Amino acid sequence: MSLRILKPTAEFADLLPKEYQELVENGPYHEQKGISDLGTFKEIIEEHPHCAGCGVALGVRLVAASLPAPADTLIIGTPGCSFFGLAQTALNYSNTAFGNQNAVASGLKRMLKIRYPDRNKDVVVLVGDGGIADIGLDMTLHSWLRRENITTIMVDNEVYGNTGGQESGMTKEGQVLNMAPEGKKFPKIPVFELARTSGCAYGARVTVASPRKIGEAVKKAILVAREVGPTYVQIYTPCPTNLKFPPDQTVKVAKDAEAGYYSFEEFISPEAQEYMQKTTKAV
Amino acid sequence: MYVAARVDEEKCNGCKLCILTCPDPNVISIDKAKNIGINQARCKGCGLCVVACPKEALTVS
Amino acid sequence: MSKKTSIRMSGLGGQGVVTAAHILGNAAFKDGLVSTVNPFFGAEKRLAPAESYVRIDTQSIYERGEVLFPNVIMIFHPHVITMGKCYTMPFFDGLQENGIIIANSEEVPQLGDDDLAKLARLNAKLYYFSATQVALDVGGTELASNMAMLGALLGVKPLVSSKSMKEALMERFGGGRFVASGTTAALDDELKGKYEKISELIEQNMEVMEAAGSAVKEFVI
Amino acid sequence: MLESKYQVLVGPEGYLPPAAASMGVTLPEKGQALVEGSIVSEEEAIEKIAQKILEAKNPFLFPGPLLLWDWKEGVAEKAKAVKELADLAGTRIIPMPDYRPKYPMINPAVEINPNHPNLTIWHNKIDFCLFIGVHCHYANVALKIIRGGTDCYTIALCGEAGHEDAMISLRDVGLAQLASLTEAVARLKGVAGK
Amino acid sequence: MIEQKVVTPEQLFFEAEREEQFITGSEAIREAIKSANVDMAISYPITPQSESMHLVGDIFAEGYIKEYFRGENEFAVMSSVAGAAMAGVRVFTATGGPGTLRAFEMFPTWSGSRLPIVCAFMTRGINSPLTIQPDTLEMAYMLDTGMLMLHAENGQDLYDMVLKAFVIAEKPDVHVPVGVFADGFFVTHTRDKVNIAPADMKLPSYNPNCAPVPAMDMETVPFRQMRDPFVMKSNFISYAAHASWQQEILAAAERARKYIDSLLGGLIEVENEDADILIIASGTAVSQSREAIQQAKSEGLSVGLVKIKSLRPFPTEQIRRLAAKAKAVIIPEFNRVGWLCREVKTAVDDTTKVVGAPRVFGGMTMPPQLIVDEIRRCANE
Amino acid sequence: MNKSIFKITPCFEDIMPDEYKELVESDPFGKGLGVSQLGTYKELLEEHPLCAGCGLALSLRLILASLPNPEDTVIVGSTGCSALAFPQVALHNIHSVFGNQNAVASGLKRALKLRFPDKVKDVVVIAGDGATADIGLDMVMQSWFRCENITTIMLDNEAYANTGGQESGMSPQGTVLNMAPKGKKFPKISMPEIARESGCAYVAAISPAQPKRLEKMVRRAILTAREVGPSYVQIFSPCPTNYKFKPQEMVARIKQREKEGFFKSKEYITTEAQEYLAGLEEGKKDE
Amino acid sequence: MDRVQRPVEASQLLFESERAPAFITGSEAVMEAIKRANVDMAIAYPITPQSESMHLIGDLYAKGYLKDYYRAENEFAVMAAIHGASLGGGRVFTATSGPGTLRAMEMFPVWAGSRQPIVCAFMCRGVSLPPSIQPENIEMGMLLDTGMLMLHAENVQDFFDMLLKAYLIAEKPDVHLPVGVFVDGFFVTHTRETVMLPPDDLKLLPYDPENSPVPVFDMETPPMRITRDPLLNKSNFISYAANASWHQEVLAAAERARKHLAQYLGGLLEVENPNAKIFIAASGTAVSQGREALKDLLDAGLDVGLIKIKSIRPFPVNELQEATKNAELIVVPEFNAGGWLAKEIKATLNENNRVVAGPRVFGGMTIPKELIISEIHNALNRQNQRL
Repeated sequence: MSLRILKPTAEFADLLPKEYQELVENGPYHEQKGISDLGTFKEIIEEHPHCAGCGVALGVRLVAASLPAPADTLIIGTPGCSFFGLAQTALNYSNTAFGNQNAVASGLKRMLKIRYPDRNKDVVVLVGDGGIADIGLDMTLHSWLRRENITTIMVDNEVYGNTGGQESGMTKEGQVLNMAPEGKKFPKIPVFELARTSGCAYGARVTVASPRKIGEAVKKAILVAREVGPTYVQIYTPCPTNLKFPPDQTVKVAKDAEAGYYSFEEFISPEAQEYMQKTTKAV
Repeated sequence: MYVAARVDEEKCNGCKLCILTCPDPNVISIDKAKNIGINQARCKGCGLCVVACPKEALTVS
Repeated sequence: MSKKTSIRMSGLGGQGVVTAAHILGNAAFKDGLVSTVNPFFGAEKRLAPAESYVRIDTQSIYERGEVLFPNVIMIFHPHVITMGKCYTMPFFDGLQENGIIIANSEEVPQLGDDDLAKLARLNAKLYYFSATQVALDVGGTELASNMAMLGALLGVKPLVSSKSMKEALMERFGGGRFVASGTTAALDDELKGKYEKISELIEQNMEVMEAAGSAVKEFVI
Repeated sequence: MLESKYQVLVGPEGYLPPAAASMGVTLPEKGQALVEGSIVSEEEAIEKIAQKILEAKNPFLFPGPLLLWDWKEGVAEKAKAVKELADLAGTRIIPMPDYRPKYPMINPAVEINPNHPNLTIWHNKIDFCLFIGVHCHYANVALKIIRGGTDCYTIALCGEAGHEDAMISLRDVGLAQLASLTEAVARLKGVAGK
Repeated sequence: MIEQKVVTPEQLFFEAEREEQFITGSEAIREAIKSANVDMAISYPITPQSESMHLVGDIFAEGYIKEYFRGENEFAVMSSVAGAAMAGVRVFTATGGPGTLRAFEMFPTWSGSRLPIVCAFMTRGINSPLTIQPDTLEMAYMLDTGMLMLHAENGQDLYDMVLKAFVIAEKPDVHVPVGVFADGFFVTHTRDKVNIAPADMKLPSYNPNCAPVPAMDMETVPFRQMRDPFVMKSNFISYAAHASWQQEILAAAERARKYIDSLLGGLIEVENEDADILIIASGTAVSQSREAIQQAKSEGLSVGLVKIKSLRPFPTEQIRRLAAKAKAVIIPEFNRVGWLCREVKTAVDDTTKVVGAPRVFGGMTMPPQLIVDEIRRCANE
Repeated sequence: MNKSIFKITPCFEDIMPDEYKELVESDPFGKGLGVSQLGTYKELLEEHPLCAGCGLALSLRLILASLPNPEDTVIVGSTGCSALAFPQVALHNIHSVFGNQNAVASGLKRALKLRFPDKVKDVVVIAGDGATADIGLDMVMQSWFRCENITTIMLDNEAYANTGGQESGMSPQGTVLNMAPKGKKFPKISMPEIARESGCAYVAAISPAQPKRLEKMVRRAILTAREVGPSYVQIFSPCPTNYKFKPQEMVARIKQREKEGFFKSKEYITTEAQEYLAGLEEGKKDE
Repeated sequence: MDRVQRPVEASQLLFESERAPAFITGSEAVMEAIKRANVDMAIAYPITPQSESMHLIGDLYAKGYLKDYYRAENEFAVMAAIHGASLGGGRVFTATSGPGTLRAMEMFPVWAGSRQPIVCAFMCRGVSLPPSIQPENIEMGMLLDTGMLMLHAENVQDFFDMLLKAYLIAEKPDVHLPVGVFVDGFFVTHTRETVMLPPDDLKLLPYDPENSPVPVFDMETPPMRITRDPLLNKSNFISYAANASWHQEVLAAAERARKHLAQYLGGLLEVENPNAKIFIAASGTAVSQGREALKDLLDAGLDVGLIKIKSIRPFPVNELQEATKNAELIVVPEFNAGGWLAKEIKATLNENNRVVAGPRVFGGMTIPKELIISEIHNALNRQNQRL
């Protein structure tokens, strides 16, 4: 964005509530901020009503801090726990109907390319597991198949958290949850693998136990999406409420998962690799 | 414009390739003596059997 | 008083009933008449019944959809009569008094006594000729049968001028995109492939029409 | 309940008439039957069918798949009873072997189809027909089309709740009703014979 | 699971001694499905419907239902339910608001296929803006889908209507889907007294061989059978088949009237029908109206109440007759468009006496005072 | 089905139209017939209104001849060209709406398991590329994730043919078709690989140019689906009408595309399915 | 691009420039309208009878008239992607039909609630089941309460004009709602007739997102913290009130459209023979069929008029009441089984027993004028009997 729009009108500057003044003065728009700078700048998420110890809230916060160009980033979400925090983001954020986020993002990205042909406008989808892997799988995969220049980020809490803890396609096999009273009968959906098969140029699987890895993955994913093709980041964001562990255990649960079935993985297409090398050099 | 396949019984050796290439069901049949029969009324005359036949036993007219 | 002519063209998919209707309607438009053209097709394929409707008048035409009460019925294929391959039963259902039937048929169309009596009561005129043969002989391709049918129509009822007909043909085949089903577009390419130049195609078609106009025979009911 | 004055009479009723049920005709209760839109006793209806079948110039029976295929117990007996009725009443039989739309490939001389039953009726100039062994939905669709476009008198012998769009309809039809119908035909024929 | 014995619907509904329970609407659904001898249920989460399908999942785990799973979205759930119904089993599912709209294409398909599916709709607002709160707007969209539509006033209605819906839906002469609508939260999440039939009784199982269309199991004739065929060639013959098919769906709804009469005691319930002012309402708006009528009575105003239980088929003649006698007809609704008012106006001769108010939406309740205001206004005119 | 129910009621034998008599006299039910016997028995598909030279029609015909137990097979289709042939199939088959075929099949298969616990009822989905890879992709894949015991067969004619030749997700990159006026901008969707990743126990790609191999794959897919897990067969079925080649060139077209490297026959089998099939095929040899 | 186009004021393009006749189908009229509408982006998905029109939009894109165009994966995704494109601040177009409309149903109220000036053409056809591709407009009955504006075109000329005008109305800052332009499939899409077209070197001025009543979504417009659309679903009266007010604002926006409809379409309805005692009231193709019946009835000496309803949402309540003030009989022919238009009319008029809800034709057939004529005669007979 033109930073001019971040400038309060002189006559009213002192009337702005404090939170906005802070955002103007110390928001992440002017200079590059990252995960390691957290705590030193005004975050673009003001607050959120998530449960204590919510993995999704942490995941969303870390993603927000990792955006390479928050001033030109637009986020598309969908109903679910993730949008409570996102609705408070000092960015353009939209959600419409459940699961249609990648279709909305496709249209938006193309229109922004038309309207701002010389600018990067990063369109980022940031959605839970139900939205991506269940109800929106078709539109997620097709945005990849069409090679849309968007980044898709899943905050995977392995459950429909917002509607009261139902089993989702990303729930682990055997887990007993609402709507899976005899335990889930099939394994986690391999969205990460499908991302590769369906044309993503970069993919990463991380957990909230590794914030720096999230930072790197999100940055890479957004940069690659600008020029090369669609990208995907899947973040494990455990849910203490529905999976019934104490809120102070979220990161531990994530860490344990990272040691096991949720190990860090990354893929990058040769083209994306080349592009990343070029951009890093340029920087 | 409405044409159908015909078989030259002399040339046909009953290999059935035509049957396996015909997109329409119940058009080409074969009897125990390996005689090929064509239901002219149902044949659409696409000519795939003609191309498939190794013995050039089929024509479309 | 309105002098509306409602024409129903019945044929089989691939015979060009939609194209014929389009060209006739367009020619009427070029003559300064009012015309509407509408084809009807379902999820059918080649050789399935296909029907097209043209209405021509000197005043406004509002109604649309199928022509239920035609003044002219054009039968593009004998199966329409013999195998009931049409959208109404019998094929002349709804024909108005003093109506005209033109059939693409080498022989006199097979009609039962009941049917002939009904047609006689309507004072209908029945014409027939082999449009396919004329198309082959004069145009060199059976794909011009629809042109022959139009020629026959103009032979018995000069609804539009030959000049406009030629212009309509030019517009239809002389480049630009015509909107039809995918199958029609495919046939178009096939047709164009048969002529070196579009002008040749147009001329040939005009000749087919002329020849057809004189080839058509009346069966006195 | 609403009193319906709507009569289900021989057609052609014309372009797209509404279903009789939408005009207030209701189905009979057990032991009752429908004649031309009015509820009567089963006996009366059977008598009326017998009368109509004998009056007809060109009566036909249309057995459906539930009767044409010997797929469960009781079918063969029922079929036999139907055949006897046909023989006695001097009606021909044209089958409805399944429900797929067959237009324009249908041979109306040898079969009937629920999606375009009018073709068979027109072709064979049928003025009376009796459906039996057809799934109710398809029977209703067929009966409506026949009433809309032909002048054929329709009877529906139903194993379930009956059919408003038939001119006469019996419900819960089993061997007993078929036997009474045959008996009625025999009796009336005897009378006519005298 | 309690050992259950099969009883006739009449025994279950009218003869068996009922037990009073203090439960929510979601729990009433569970109790109804327990007695309904359902073979299969399919779920997908959406507020305020989720609880009911959780509870149905629980009774699946207990053995009351033979198969149950979570589908991937509402459109898929409604499709899977259709597949199961075609195979000849009794099925149940539920959704609400945006879920209804997501699956929308399937509803006319269910009726067109003559599937006796029972689906509960826990109505809520639809986007945008997003809300999970009560609103009956989705019912307006559903009026021409060919489904039968019952609207429950409270938990008791929801229990009875869901259970009886199976019996109505499966009548061979009806055999179309039934939607049982309940206002989200107001009914689903409200705890109230509900009289429940004994847990050791259940309905007879569904018999696909009495259906007006063949079951898709390769055990039923004819063998060459497509559900549902393309009668879509462009010719009058196909048009007539298509039109007759649609008319048959409408006819099926007409035939349902007598079963709604005998099982639910009529399409409407009327109180004080000779009053000058009538309130006509359905769903939760009926309950709010009852309160308003009490208040009005204390002010000496006599007000009648018509509770519409069945919206499809619609009690057209009854409404016309009742409205003809009244001076004013008040129609309170929980949606912005006033679809019930439109339906009523279509049915009555003199539309000028019909007052389409109050209308509440966005999730609020309708304070009886709002209705009383309308009553006073009508009384003073 | 119980074979005894497939017979004409005795007193109606004389009035049945020929096609039904032929079907009963010369039916493929319970006889273990296959592609090799085509031409010697009454096919399940009576006729169809598809174009001359239609690859999809040929594939459909071969699939029907390959069913291991046609008498206990229920087919689920979807909107598209193939649906036009479906009413003519002498099996129970369902057309619901566009793209929901695998969801319908999931419900159907589970209900049939309930109603006939001691019988195998094969549920086979046969749909086009648009229905499988575009509009229905979600439901196709979710049925695989859920490990439904159904077989999914895609008739891949690389276009939306029935609506007039639009580009589909399965069209080759660069192809100019309706709705892709500047050529398709992304590659053909790798459905076999997606199927493998999504939990299919058996995956195959084939064309009707190899009828016997096609038969083998369809059988393997259906057998695998009974016991092991979901299976997927993709059949390249070129469309002469929309790709504008002469009908008689349909098979040549397959070979050409094979040569160009756009089409390849392949087979992925999980170890479990491999063992299961080996057991069955072994058993068959013993017979 | 065939020719360089000049953006001009709407009045110039629509009303002042000289028009020339063209003999085209409804699908081609869509192309001609979009060509002049300065549309940025369109998204397509095949469904009969809509496909041809979106093929032709594809051709426009290939020629450079549009800047982006693609085929999406299904109708729900199309409507979602169009929503996204519209959020981004450009002018968009798409079209669908029957089952496609139903598949995407959830998105239409979203568009309206989100205040997006999307123009979508609906080529109405039967909805399943059984499947039908033939004309029928029951889907309109299902869309009445989505918050979208709904125009119903009678013929190809209407279709062309309404599409162009739809953008102007949709984009008024005081309206800013989606507009659905409906036609009866085949009867309009596939019928060729004479249409008067303005020159094609003129086009509408571009859409200006800065005049929108909601912020455009591009990170260039304050505030940057903007949620489209917010979660007004907390369980408290404050949220409820916000939600309800939002809905009322959507209804209000449709009300404000009335004056623009009057300006561009010459009113929400048109009346022929306004002093008549008998009226045929219809929308879409049923109007055309009604006109044929009208000719015959007038010839037969009956006092008949015709009311053509052009705007279904907003509905011409006052206009209709005024037009039928002295009417004794109003016959409403429709192409659907539900009879939604008759319901609308009955709910609008007093003494609605004057309204005859029929004839209704569905399944794909046309309404012959004879059917309308006989409906009128039957109704008159009934009235006479009552007297």
